[in-house]
Amino acid sequence: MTECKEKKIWQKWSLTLDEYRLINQSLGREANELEMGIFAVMWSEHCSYKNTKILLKRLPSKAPWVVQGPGENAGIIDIGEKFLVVMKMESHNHPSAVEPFQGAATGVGGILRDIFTMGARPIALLDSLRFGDFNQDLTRYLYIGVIGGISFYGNCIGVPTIGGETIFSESYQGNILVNVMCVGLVKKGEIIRAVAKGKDNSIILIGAKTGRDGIGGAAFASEQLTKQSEQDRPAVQIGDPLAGKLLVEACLELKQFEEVIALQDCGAAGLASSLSEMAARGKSGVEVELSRVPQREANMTPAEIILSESQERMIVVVKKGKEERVLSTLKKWDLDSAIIGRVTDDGEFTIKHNEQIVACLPVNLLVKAPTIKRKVKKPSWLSRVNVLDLEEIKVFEDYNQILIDMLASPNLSSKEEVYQQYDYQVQTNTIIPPGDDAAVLRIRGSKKALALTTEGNGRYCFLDPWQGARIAVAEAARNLSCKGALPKAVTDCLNFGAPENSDSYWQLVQTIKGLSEACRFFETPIISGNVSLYNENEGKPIYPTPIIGMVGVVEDFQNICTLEFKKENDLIFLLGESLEELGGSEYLKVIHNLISGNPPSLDLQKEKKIQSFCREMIEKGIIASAHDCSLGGLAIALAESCISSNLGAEVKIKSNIRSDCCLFGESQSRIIVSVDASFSGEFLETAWQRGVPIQQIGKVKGDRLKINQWIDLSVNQLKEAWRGR
Amino acid sequence: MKFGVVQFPGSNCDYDCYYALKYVLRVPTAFIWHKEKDISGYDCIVLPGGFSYGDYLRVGAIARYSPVMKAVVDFASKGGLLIGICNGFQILTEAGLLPGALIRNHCLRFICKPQNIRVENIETPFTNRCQKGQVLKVPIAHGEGCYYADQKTLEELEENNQVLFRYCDIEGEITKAANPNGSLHNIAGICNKKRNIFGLMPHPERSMEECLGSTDGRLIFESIINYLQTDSLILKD
Amino acid sequence: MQWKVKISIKLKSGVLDAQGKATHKALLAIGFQKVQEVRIGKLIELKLEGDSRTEVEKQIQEMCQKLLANPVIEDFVYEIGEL
Amino acid sequence: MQWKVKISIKLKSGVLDAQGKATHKALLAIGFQKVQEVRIGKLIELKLEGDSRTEVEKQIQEMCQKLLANPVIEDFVYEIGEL
Ligand SMILES: Nc1ncnc2c1ncn2[C@@H]1O[C@H](COP(=O)(O)OP(=O)(O)O)[C@@H](O)[C@H]1O
Ligand SMILES: [Mg+2]
Repeated sequence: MTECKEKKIWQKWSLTLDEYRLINQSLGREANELEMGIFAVMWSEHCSYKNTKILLKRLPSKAPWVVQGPGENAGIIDIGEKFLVVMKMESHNHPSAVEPFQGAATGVGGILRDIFTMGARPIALLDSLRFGDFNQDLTRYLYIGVIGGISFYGNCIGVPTIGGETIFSESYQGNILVNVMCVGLVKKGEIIRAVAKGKDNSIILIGAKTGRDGIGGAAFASEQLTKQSEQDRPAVQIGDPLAGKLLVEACLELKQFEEVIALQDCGAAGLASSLSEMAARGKSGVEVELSRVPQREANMTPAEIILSESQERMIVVVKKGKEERVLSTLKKWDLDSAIIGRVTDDGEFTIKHNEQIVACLPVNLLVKAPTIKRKVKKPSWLSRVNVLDLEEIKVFEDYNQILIDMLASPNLSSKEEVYQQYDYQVQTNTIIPPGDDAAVLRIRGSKKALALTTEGNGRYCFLDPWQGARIAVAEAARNLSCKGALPKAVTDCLNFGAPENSDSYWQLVQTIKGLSEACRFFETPIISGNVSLYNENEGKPIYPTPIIGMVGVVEDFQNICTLEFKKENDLIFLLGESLEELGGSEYLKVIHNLISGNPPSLDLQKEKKIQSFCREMIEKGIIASAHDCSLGGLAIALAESCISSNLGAEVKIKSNIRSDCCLFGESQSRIIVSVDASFSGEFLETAWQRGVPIQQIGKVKGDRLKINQWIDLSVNQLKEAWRGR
Repeated sequence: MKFGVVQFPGSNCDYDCYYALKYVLRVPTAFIWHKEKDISGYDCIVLPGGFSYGDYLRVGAIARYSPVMKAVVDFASKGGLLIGICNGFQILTEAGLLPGALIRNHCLRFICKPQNIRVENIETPFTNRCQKGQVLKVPIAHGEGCYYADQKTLEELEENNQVLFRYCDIEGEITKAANPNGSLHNIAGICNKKRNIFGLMPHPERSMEECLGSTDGRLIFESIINYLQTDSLILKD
Repeated sequence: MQWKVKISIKLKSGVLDAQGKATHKALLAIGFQKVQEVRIGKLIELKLEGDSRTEVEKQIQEMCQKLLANPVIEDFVYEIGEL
Repeated sequence: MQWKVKISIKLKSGVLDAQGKATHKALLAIGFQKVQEVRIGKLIELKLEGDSRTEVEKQIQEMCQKLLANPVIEDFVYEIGEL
């Protein structure tokens, strides 16, 4: 078998010479072409995490309430009363760049499977999106396609899409980000794990027939997107949400059967990865007969069958001889199924085709690609972009037009057009719908509720990845606290450039340092996540973009809080302090076209104090509305609270910082709350006792937003600008 | 009294309807599997929202031939109460149980949002607990909710007071701006001549509890319950 | 015998073709100024067994009336070819 | 001159056609046992101005590539007729 050596096929598949040698050495023989192909996919960055494994170990993943950390299909936490919350985020960046509709749709399908694989019913989706320059035609095309795809799949399958982000920046031109998070709910004792155990137990493939779609998709996901990707196009997979829906229901029924040992989805690298991972977790082996795999097309080769990424397929491991009930249940749901193999105890992944052994590989070798350690070096250009001389930035007298322009800008304007395309109410648990800092879902059969949000500011991370990562965690937590929820756990998606690029690698290292620090501090362990590298366009990496998905718990769903002002004469307070900071702000970008300086400072202690005060006051029913100051700063946050309530506000801020910093600076740890005047004494008193910086800045009044002598606009004007476009 | 909620492959508001009836209004309710042929023992059948059969080919088109539908048609032809919500409405029009058709929203997008609808006729099993002209807040979530029928059919519908709900603004005005999908005559829901079959695009089961933002949807189900309990209304022939 | 049938399903002329209109606008916007009208319909291609063209035609008629087209909003035409 | 163009847009062979599959199943279920395959595509009918058939053809090609078809998963064919 010299075929591999001669054709240097491994090179085409992006295995290095070292890896190629290691494979043959470990096998004690020359791998055949099929085997080498399987290694190429399994050892790709996408499947093996070879560049990031060591780094990811540094992230905190433990807490008393963590039931399952990283390593399974999704993470799990215990929120009390026998309820477990399952969650995970995943990227589908490259497929979506090539075919936005199907790429995004199958991204949704994929992350959903990760959740119900664990035996949990999916209850929410969130989508964190990054597009290129808003004014480019290509951007519009991708935007419509991606949102359409998410809407197509998520709506049909009946899982509400309740949050996310939609950010435009030149940095993502040519390499958009599509990160989707899914959250599921399961009762204690009903989790099912993806572990292949028990010699001779049957391996059943269920769901869609296997076709040629998405062959080599995993390898493709880790390649840089170049102009050549047009030729890679048949590599996109097509989603069938109806089949997805039937799979969810069938699997949730199957998990109740005692003869069902394990469930595993077929994701990237298809059967090759799902089967070997299951065997690895079970310290067992598997033997599969490819001719038994139901095929959609004629004459498929063994490689095509084993590596196909056809969607809507799952693996079920069932006790030997007890397959009947499983098969008849699948029939009830009109799903195809076939027994394709069995569990073994030899630690080998044995692949047969028409009775012939075509590949035989040690499971442990397949799932343990050699990790790569790289040198870490801070980019030299950073000190240049970190320079920002405020003296050179013009201060205005009148900010009316500026506020209008800010509200109308792509990143700050209303996202209604996006989330109204998603069914965010199905399952009838959505008690705070999208449009607020975080969405809140009640949990039926309990008083509890879950708050969910995603956060990540690529521009901050570009200027300082450590700080940007800390801020993402703090902001996510703040979003939850503003709704009255206690932050509990995180899932993340790390979107970076090629690790071979030393700048990107440094950014990754710094980001992980920042994430670890902040997540430890807030006691929000990272229980699952995903890494997407090689996000670059023609050699230039995107902004380093870690996306944080966070879940928080409200003990009593009556005690939640929304962002809109509630009534005239309520007093408006600012929790936290506005500092003279403009670096990396939306204001600098939109109004002055500058991306420079340092991101805002962040004092974790202060942040925590303010958040817990806010939660406490919401729980006591003292706070009428709460909204965190994030992108666009105080003025934008005030405007949003006005717009959503149709109420005006009269605001007077005493401050000795520049007017632009005061209005649009993005200082962290700030929350705007409104409080009924009769509670204000108790409110202030408690704040002082807790050492929370607080300032009364005005009251809810009339139908205009007035801020010092700087701003005086009607709520209608604000609304028109914000909804505009 | 017993409600039955039909489950087609791809239905996704089936559980929401079941929950609304069984746990919010506390009336006996059961699921009916799409392969079921016998549906005796029910007083009202609900065709819930979702994407039956993926809504492939045309919304509601394949579901209408689902095995259970023979029994459903039979049930309705004997005067049984039948309500189709969203996808259920689409199935009813495809099955010819209600006139007209539901086509792509004019904006070509799926729309999910709170919506105001005005009660047009209260002399039906589905609206007898409402006030005429009352504005209800009931959310919509659909991509194909634009009601279409030819001129003659529209005239008939209006003449017979078969339009039960229209999209309106908060004041109850029937305006173009308040029409989310381009429906002719702002139609949100209609019934048949006999008044025992009703289809609507908005989701009453999503506005049953205060925490969900509105309880107006209850009025529709409570009307049905009221009708079934009192028999005070007589169906038209 | 094996047959291949192409069925074209179009919206009736009175029914607003929102998709066609939007596509028309999009075409004009990207520079195809000469386009005057766009209508969008469905194309269904079937392969089927049948003893004769008449039998196949009867089947197709029935399929269209029953399922493939909705007579309230759609018209259909078809072409039958031998395989 | 005025032209009428019929564009058929079909999924590439090998690309999963979930709609076609579901429709096929439904046809079998309601008694059309002889149907062997169903594929569903789009039918776009255009009216446009053009000096010559070659010019129109060039335009159509371009429209399909740019907007009407998605080359990743779809193929297109067209027929041009004079009006
Ligand atoms: N792609 C999206 N999908 C769903 N909801 C979205 C999306 N983009 C934005 N939203 C929602 O719009 C609202 C405003 O978004 P954003 O300005 O990013 O909020 P914040 O700054 O508070 O995180 C939020 O409720 C968010 O969940
Ligand atoms: Mg926020």
